[in-house]
Amino acid sequence: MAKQLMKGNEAIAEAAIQAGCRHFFGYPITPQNQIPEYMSRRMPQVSGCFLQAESEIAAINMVYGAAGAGARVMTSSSSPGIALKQEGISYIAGARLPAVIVNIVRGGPGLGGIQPAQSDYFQSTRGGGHGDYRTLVLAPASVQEAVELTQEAFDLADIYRIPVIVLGDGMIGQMMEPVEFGKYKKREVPDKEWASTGTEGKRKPNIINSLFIDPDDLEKENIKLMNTYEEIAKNETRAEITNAEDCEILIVAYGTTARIVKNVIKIGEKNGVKIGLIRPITLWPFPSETIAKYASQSSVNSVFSVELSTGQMVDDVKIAVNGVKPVYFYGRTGGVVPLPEEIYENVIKKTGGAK
Amino acid sequence: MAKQLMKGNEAIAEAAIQAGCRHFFGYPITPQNQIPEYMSRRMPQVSGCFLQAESEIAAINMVYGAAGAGARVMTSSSSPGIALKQEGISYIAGARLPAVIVNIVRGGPGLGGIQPAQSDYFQSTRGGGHGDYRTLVLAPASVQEAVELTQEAFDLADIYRIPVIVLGDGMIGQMMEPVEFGKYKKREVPDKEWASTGTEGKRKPNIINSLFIDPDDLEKENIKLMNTYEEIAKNETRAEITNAEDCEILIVAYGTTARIVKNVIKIGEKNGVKIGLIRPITLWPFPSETIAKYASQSSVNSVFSVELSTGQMVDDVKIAVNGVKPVYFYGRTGGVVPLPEEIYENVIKKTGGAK
Amino acid sequence: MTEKIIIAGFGGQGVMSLGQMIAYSGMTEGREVSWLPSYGPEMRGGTANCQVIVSDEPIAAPIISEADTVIAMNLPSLDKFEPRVKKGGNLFINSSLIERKANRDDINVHYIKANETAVELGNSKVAGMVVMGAYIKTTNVVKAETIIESLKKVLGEKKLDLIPINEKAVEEGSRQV
Amino acid sequence: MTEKIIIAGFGGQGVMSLGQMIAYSGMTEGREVSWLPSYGPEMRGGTANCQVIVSDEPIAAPIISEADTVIAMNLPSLDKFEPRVKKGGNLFINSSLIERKANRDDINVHYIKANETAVELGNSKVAGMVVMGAYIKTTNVVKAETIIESLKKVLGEKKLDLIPINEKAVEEGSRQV
Amino acid sequence: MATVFKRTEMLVDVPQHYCPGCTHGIAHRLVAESLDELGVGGRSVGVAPVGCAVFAYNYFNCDMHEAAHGRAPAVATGIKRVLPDNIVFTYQGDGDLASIGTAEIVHAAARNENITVIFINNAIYGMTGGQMAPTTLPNQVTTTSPYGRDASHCGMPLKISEMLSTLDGTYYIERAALNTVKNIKNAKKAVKKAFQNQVENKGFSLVELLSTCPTNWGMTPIEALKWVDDNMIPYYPLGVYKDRGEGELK
Amino acid sequence: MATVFKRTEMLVDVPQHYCPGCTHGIAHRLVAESLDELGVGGRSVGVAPVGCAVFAYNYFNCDMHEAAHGRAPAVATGIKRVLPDNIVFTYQGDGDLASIGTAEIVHAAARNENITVIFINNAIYGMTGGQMAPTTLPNQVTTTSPYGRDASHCGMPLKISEMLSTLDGTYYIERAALNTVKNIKNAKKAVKKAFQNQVENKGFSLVELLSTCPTNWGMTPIEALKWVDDNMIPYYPLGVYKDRGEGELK
Amino acid sequence: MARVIVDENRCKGCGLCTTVCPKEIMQLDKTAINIKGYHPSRCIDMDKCIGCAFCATICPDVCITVEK
Amino acid sequence: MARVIVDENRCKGCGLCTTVCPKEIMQLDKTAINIKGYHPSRCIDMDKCIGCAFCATICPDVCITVEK
Ligand SMILES: Cc1ncc(C[n+]2csc(CCOP(=O)(O)OP(=O)(O)O)c2C)c(N)n1
Ligand SMILES: Cc1ncc(C[n+]2csc(CCOP(=O)(O)OP(=O)(O)O)c2C)c(N)n1
Ligand code: SF4
Ligand code: SF4
Ligand code: SF4
Ligand code: SF4
Ligand code: SF4
Ligand code: SF4
Ligand SMILES: [Mg+2]
Ligand SMILES: [Mg+2]
Repeated sequence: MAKQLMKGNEAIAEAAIQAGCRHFFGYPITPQNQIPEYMSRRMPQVSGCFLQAESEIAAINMVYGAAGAGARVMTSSSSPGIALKQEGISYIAGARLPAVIVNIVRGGPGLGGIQPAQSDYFQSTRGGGHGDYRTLVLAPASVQEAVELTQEAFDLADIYRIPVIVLGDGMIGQMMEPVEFGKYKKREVPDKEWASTGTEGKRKPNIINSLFIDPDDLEKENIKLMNTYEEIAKNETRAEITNAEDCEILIVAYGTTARIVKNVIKIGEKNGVKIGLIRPITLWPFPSETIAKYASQSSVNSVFSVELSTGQMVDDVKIAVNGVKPVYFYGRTGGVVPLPEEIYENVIKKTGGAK
Repeated sequence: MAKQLMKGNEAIAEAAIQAGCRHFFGYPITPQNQIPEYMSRRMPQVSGCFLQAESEIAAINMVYGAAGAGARVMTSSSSPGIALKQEGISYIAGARLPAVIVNIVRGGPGLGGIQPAQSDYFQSTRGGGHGDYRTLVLAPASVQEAVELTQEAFDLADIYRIPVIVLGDGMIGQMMEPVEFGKYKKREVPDKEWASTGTEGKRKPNIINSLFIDPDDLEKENIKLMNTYEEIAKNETRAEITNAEDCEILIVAYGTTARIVKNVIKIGEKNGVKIGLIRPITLWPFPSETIAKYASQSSVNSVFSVELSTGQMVDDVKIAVNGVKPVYFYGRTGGVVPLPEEIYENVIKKTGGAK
Repeated sequence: MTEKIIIAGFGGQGVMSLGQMIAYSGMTEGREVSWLPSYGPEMRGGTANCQVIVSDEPIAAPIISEADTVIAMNLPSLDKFEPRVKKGGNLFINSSLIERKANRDDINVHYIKANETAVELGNSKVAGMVVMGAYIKTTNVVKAETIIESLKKVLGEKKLDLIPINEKAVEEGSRQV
Repeated sequence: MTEKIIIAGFGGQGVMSLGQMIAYSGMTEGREVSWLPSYGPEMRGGTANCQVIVSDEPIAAPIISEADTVIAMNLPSLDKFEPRVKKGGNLFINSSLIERKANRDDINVHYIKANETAVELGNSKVAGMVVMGAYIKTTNVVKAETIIESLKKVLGEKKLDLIPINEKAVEEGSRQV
Repeated sequence: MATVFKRTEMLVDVPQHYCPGCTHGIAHRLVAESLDELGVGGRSVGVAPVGCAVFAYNYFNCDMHEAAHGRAPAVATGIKRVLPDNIVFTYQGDGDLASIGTAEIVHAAARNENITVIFINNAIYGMTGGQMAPTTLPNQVTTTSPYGRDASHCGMPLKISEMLSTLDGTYYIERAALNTVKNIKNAKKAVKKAFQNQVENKGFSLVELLSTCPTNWGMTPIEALKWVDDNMIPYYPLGVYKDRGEGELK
Repeated sequence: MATVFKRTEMLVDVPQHYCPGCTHGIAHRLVAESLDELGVGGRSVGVAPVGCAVFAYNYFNCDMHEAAHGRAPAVATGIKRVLPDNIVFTYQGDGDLASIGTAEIVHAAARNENITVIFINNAIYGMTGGQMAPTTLPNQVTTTSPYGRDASHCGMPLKISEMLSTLDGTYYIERAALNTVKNIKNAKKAVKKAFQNQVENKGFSLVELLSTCPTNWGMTPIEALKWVDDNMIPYYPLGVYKDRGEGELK
Repeated sequence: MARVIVDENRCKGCGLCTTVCPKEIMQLDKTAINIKGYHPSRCIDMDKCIGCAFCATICPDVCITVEK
Repeated sequence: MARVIVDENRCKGCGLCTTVCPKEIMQLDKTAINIKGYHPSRCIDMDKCIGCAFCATICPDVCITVEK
C-alpha cells in the first residue's frame, strides 16, 4: 500500500479498523479526539459501530459487553478518562476478556494539562485498578509503529484474553508522519468459544464473570492470570536497542522520549561520549533482562531513565539493573518536552562528565 | 480512657470523629460497611454530616468539595470502589487538598471476592489515577494502631495538604480488639488559609484547582508536589522492626500479613532460625533505608516480601535492597490468608533450608 | 496462657456474640484479646464462625491455625473445624443438632445437649450459653461472673430480665462436662 | 539533507496546512517527514504553530529545538520563534502584519508582504501560499510543482478552481526573495 | 393429569441463594418463563448486576455477563451492538440501577437501546446488609439511616419509572409488584411484553418490580409482602408509565 | 448622567477566553450580577466545570472550585454540607451535566441540595472541538456525528429540565435562552430567582440556558443566535418547568 | 382433581405459599426439617386442591409443581 | 440623552450588539483593529442613543457601559 501522511490518532483508528475492529465506544477528551472522530466517520462505511458513550465508565463497560460477546473492540481516552476506566479494566482483566484501550497521555494530576506526558506509566503497567492483574502495554514511538502495534494489540488481546493498552501521548497522537498499512502480519488467534453469543440450546451457558466468592476459587483464578502473565512475559517482551553495545551511558526511554534520546545519542557522538538506548516497546512486560544485560557491560558507567514524568519507569529500571550500576533519572513534567541538548547536559552532569 | 472492644471498621470511624472529622461521604461495599454505618449513627450525635453518596465517584468528589471548603473529611470504600475514586484522588492530589481515604482491601481483580487481600498496594502507593502524584499510605496492623493512624492521617493530610490513605483489609476491618482512645497526641497543623469559605469581600478569591494549561505552570505545580513528597519521605517514613538485628532471614510484611509473620518468627525461634521482620507502617513513603540497612547485615542471607497478593510490595523491597541480597516473594491471593507454618515452610524452602 | 477458640454454627445460632463475650470477658480480666468473624453473603446459607484469642501476651495474629478449643454448633462446622483442634485440645459438640461423634481420639471431646437444655430452660435462644457454661467450666479461661457481666453489656438495659435464664444456662452447661 | 521548519501565526492563517503541504510534498518526493502541531484550547486566542521536518534520514524526534527555517505570520509568533532559528538559517516575516524588523543579524531574514500580495491577487486566503513561494524558492526543500500537487489533495475535487490563484501566489512569493 | 405449573427450563435446576421468602426468586422465574415462552432462550444474553442478584448468572439458562456495579446497561449496550439479533437483558437492583448506575440507565433509555431491563426495587441495599437505597422510603430505618430516612437530609426517594418515562427514547415502562398472586400475574405480563418489544425491535423497555427484602427489612417474608402493599405501592403506584405503542399514559 | 449599565464587580476585570460571540459570557454576567444584587458575593463559592467554562474560576469574583468533569454537583454538595450558610453554585455545560455527570445532577436534585445550578445547553461539546452532546439535535452535524445525529443509532436528545422536574426533590427549574435581549432578560430573572431560592433555603434550583457555540456550529455569532430560535427553542421549549413555590407548571 | 408437588428439599419454609392458597391447604410442617434446615411446606389435604397454582405463583424458589 | 462606552480593547468584534440596537448606531469599525486583532464595535451616532442598554445586555464580553 502507498504511504499516507497521517496523524497518529487517525492512524491508530484506521489500524484498528484494518485489524477487524468493528466496535468502538469512546468519549471525547483532548488530545485523543481524532480517534473517536475518525471512527465516527469510518465505522458506518465498514458496517461497524461507533458509539459515543455517556462517559468513560460507560465506554469501558460497553467494551466489556462487546468483548464478552466476542467482538474485536476498542476504546480510547486520555489520562483522567483512563483513571475513570480503572474499575472497568480490572473487570475486563478479571473476566479474561480481550480488548484494546488507547491512552493518549496528557499531563496530570487532576485536570492537569493537555500536552504530552508519560506520567501514567505506573497506572498502565501495574494495574491502576484494584487486584492483581496486568495489562499488556505497548508504547509506539512513531505513527508507523502505532499502526502496527495497534493491529497487533488486537491479536495479543485475543491470544491471551487480556486487555491491551496502547500508550501514546499528545505528540504521538497529534503528529503526522508517513504510514504504510498492510505491513503487519496477522498472528494466529484462537476461536472465542467462551463468548456469550447465545447458547442456541446447544451448549451450556457461557458466563463472563470475575466474581469468585470462595477465596480458593478466586486464588485459582489469580493463578491462572499469573500463568498467562508469565507466558506473555516469556513470549512478548520487546525492546529496541540502539547503540548500546559497549556504550558508556545507557539510557532507557520509551515512546516520544526515546525519539528525543536518539538525538541525544548524536550529540554524544559529536562529543565523543557513547550513549546507548534501550527503548522498551512493551512497557509491561518490561524488558528487564535486556536492560540487565546491557547495563552489566563493563563499558557502562551508569544507567539513565529519561521520562516525561517525575520518575516512574525508573522503578522498573532499578529493579532490572539490580544494583550492578548506578541508576539515575531525568524527566520533565506537565507537558514540557525536553530538548535533546538539555537531556544530554543533564546526563553528563549526573554521571560526572563522562569524558 | 478505658479500653473498649471494637471492630476495626468502627474503631476507624470513631477515631475519625475524635480527630475532628465531621463530614463523611461514602457508599456501601463489603467489607467496610461498618464505617459508613457507624458514621450514620454517630455523626448526627456530634452535629456532623454523614451522607450516603450515589456512588464512590460522587463520594470522592464530595470529599473534594468539603476538603476545599476547609473541613476535615473522610471517605471509605473497598477495592472496586477505590478504583472508581482514582480520578477524584488524582484531583485531590493535584489541587493539594487534605483528605482521608480508607481502603479496606478485598480480593480482586474485577468483582473478585470479599476476603482480606493486599492487592491494592500498587494502586495505593503509586497513584492508581493519572499523573505524577502520591498519597501518603498508612497500613495499620491492629485495631489500636488503626485508631491512632486514622487520627494522625487527618493531621498529616492537613500538614502536607495531601490525600492520606489508610490501607486495611477485611481482617483489620472486621476483627475486634481492645482499643483505647486518647492515646494519640494531636500534631500541630497549619491554618487553612487557602480554603474556599467565601471571601467576605476581604481577600482575593481562593481557587481550588488542578488545571494548569501552560506546561511550564503545570511543571511548577508538579515540582511543588515533588518537594512536598520529599519532605514527607524525610519526616514521615515509618516502620516497625522486630527481631531484625543479626537475623538470617529478613521478612518485609505489612498490616495483617505482618501479624502473621510475628508467629513465623516464633516458629523460626523454635527451629533455631533467626527471622527478622520489618513492617512498613507507611507504605508510601516506603522505608527503603531501613530495609537496606538491615538487609545489608552480613547475617542476612535473603530478604522476603510476604504479601496477600501475587507480588506488589516486592518491587519496593527489591528497589530498597538494590541487589545486595537476593529478594524472594511469598504470597497468597483471592482472600486466602496463609498460616504461619505455611509461610515458614516456604521461606525455608526458598532460602535453601537456612540451618 | 494463650487460648485460641473457634466457634462455628448456623447464622442464627449466635456464635458471633458467644465469641464476643469471651473476648470481652478476657479483656475485662486484663488479658489481650482478639475476635475475628467470618463475613459476607455466604453467611446467608452456610456457616458463620469466629476466632477468638485470649492471651497473657500480645497477640501476633488473630487467625487461628491450631485451636485450643473448637465449639461446633452444627454439623458442617464440626466437619470443617474438627481437624483444626490441636492435640490435647477441647472440642465441644452441640449434640442436640449433631448426630455424629467426633472422629479424633487425641483431643478431649465434650457433647453438650445445648438446644434441648435451652428448650427445657424455656428459651431456645440460650443454647449458646449452655455451651458457654461447659466451655468455661472446662477451660477456666474466664470466670462465669465476667461472662454474665459481659452479657449485660450485650443485652443492654432493656433486656436485663433475660440475665437469670442465661445464668441458668451457663450453670446447666457447666454441669454437662 | 535535513530541513526543520517552524510555521507560526494566528489560528485562522492556515499555518497548519502550510506545514502539512510541505510535509506531504517531502513525502511524495521520497523524503522522511514529520509534522507536529500545537493543539488545545489555547489556540483559540494565541498563536498556532507546527513543526515540520523533511529529511533524507529517519527522523529521530519531530520536535525542533533549532530550526533551519522559521515562518512568522504574526507578531507574537516572531517574538516567540525568532530565537529558535539556527545561525545561518532563514526567517520569513509576514511584513504585511508585522511592523518590526528582525533582531538578529546572524540569520537570513526575508520580509514577505504576504497579505498585501494576496489581496492584490484577489483572495486574502492565499497569503500563506505567498510565503510558501518565498520559502521554497529560498530553500529548495521541495519543488513548487509538488506543493501544488499536494494542494490539490488538500483542496479536493470541488475546489480545483482555486489552483491557479494559488499557483500565482507561490510565484509572487518566490519573486519577493 | 396435565401440568398446570412447572419450573421452566430457562431456570437452571439449582437452588438459589436468596433468603427465604425473598421475591427476587419470583422475578427470576418471570424472566425465565418469558424467555421460554417467546422461544428466545437460545439467543438470549443476560446481564447480572452487583447486588443480591449477582449470582443470577448461575440461575438463568442462557449466556450471561456479570457486570460491574451499576454498569449493566452499558454492558448490555456493548453486547446488543455486537449481537443485534440476540435478546439482551439486564436484571438490576435499586442500588445498582438507581444509585451508582443512574447515568448508564438514563442514557441507555435515551438511546432507546433495544434491550429489556428488569429493575428490582426493594427499597434497600440487600447484598451489603441493608443500607439506604435511593428508593428507601421516608423514615424507613436502614443500617445507614438508623434514625429513619430523613428527607430533609438526603431527599425524597427516586421514582425511576416516572423519571425515565419523560425521555423520548424510552419505549415501554411499567411498574408492577411481586407481593400478591394478582400483582405477580400482572408483573409477568409486563416482563413478557418488555421482552416481546425487544423481539419486535421496538426499543428500550423497563419493568420496575417492587420486591421484598425480609432479611434487611427485619420482617418475616409474609409481613414483607404486606409492607409492599402498605408502604411501597402508595409511594410507587403500579401501572404502565409509558408505552409508545399505545401513546403515553398516566 | 446616571449609569444604566455597567460591568458588575462580581466579574473579575479580565478578558474572558471565550470565542467571539459565544454566549457563555452572557451567562457569566447574569450569574455575577445576581450574586451582586443579592449581596451574597462575599459568601459565595462557585464550582466551575470541565468544558469551555473551565476557567470560570478566573472570572467570578468569589471563591471557586474547579471540579472534575461532570462532578460539580457532588463537589457543590461537599461544599454546601460544610458551609450551609454560604451560597454554592455550579456552572456546567451539557456534556458535563447531561452526559458524564448525569448521576451527580440527578442525585443532587433528588436530595434537594440547597444549591443553584446554571446549566449551559449549547447542544455540543465546545471545549473539546465540537463533538456530539446528549443535547445535540437530531441530524445536527458534529465532529462525532459527521453524517448528522442519527436518532435511531444514538437516540433523541436529552431534555434535562423536563427529566429533573419529575423528581420530588427539585424546587425550581426553568429553561431560558441567551439569544435575544428579551430572552436574556428573562434568563436573568430566572438565574436571580435560582439564587434567591438558595438564600431562602428553598432547595435545588436549576436554570437551563440555551447558549450558542458559533465556533463549533460553524456559524457567525449572529447566525448562531438565530439558530437557537429556529432549532433549539422548538425542541427545548422555554419556561418554568417546576416551581414548588407556585405548584408545578407546564 | 388437582395435585401439588413440593420439592421439599428446595423449600425454604418461607410460608408465602401458605398465605395465598384459597383452600388453606398449604402449611409449613413444623415437625420436619429438610436438608437445608427449614420446615418445608406441605399440602395437608390434597383432595381440596383446585389446581389454581397460586401457591406456585408466589413461591420464590419455584419448588411447587401443580397438576390438574 | 444617553451614552454608550465600549471598552474597545476587550471587544471581540462579534457584532452581536450591532444587531440589537433599535437605533442601529452600533457598528463594527472595519477600519480599526484592536490589540486582540478584532474590529471593535463603535457607536456611530451617539446622539441617537436612547440608553436602552440592549447592546450591553447582549454583549458577551461585557465591554459596554451605558449612561443616561
Ligand atoms: C463499585 C462497587 N461499589 C459498591 C459495591 C458493593 N455493593 C455490592 S451489592 C451493592 C448494592 C446492592 O443493592 P441493590 O442494587 O439494591 O440490590 P439488592 O441486593 O437490594 O437486590 C453494593 C453497594 C460493589 N460491589 N462495587
Ligand atoms: C473525565 C474527563 N473526560 C473528558 C474530558 C474532556 N472534556 C473536556 S471538556 C468536555 C466537554 C465539554 O462540553 P460541555 O460540557 O458541553 O461544555 P462546553 O464546552 O460545550 O461549554 C470534555 C468531554 C475531561 N477533561 N475529563
Ligand atoms: S438480603 Fe434481601 S434482597 Fe437479598 S436475598 Fe435476602 S431478602 Fe432478598
Ligand atoms: S468553543 Fe463554542 S462554547 Fe466554547 S468558547 Fe468557543 S463558541 Fe463558546
Ligand atoms: S394449587 Fe391452589 S388450591 Fe392447590 S395447593 Fe396450590 S394454592 Fe392451594
Ligand atoms: S413458598 Fe415455596 S419456599 Fe416458601 S414455603 Fe412455600 S414451597 Fe416453601
Ligand atoms: S444603549 Fe440602546 S440605543 Fe444606545 S447604543 Fe446601546 S442599543 Fe443602541
Ligand atoms: S457585543 Fe461586545 S464584543 Fe461583540 S462586538 Fe459588541 S461590544 Fe464587541
Ligand atoms: Mg435493592
Ligand atoms: Mg456544551
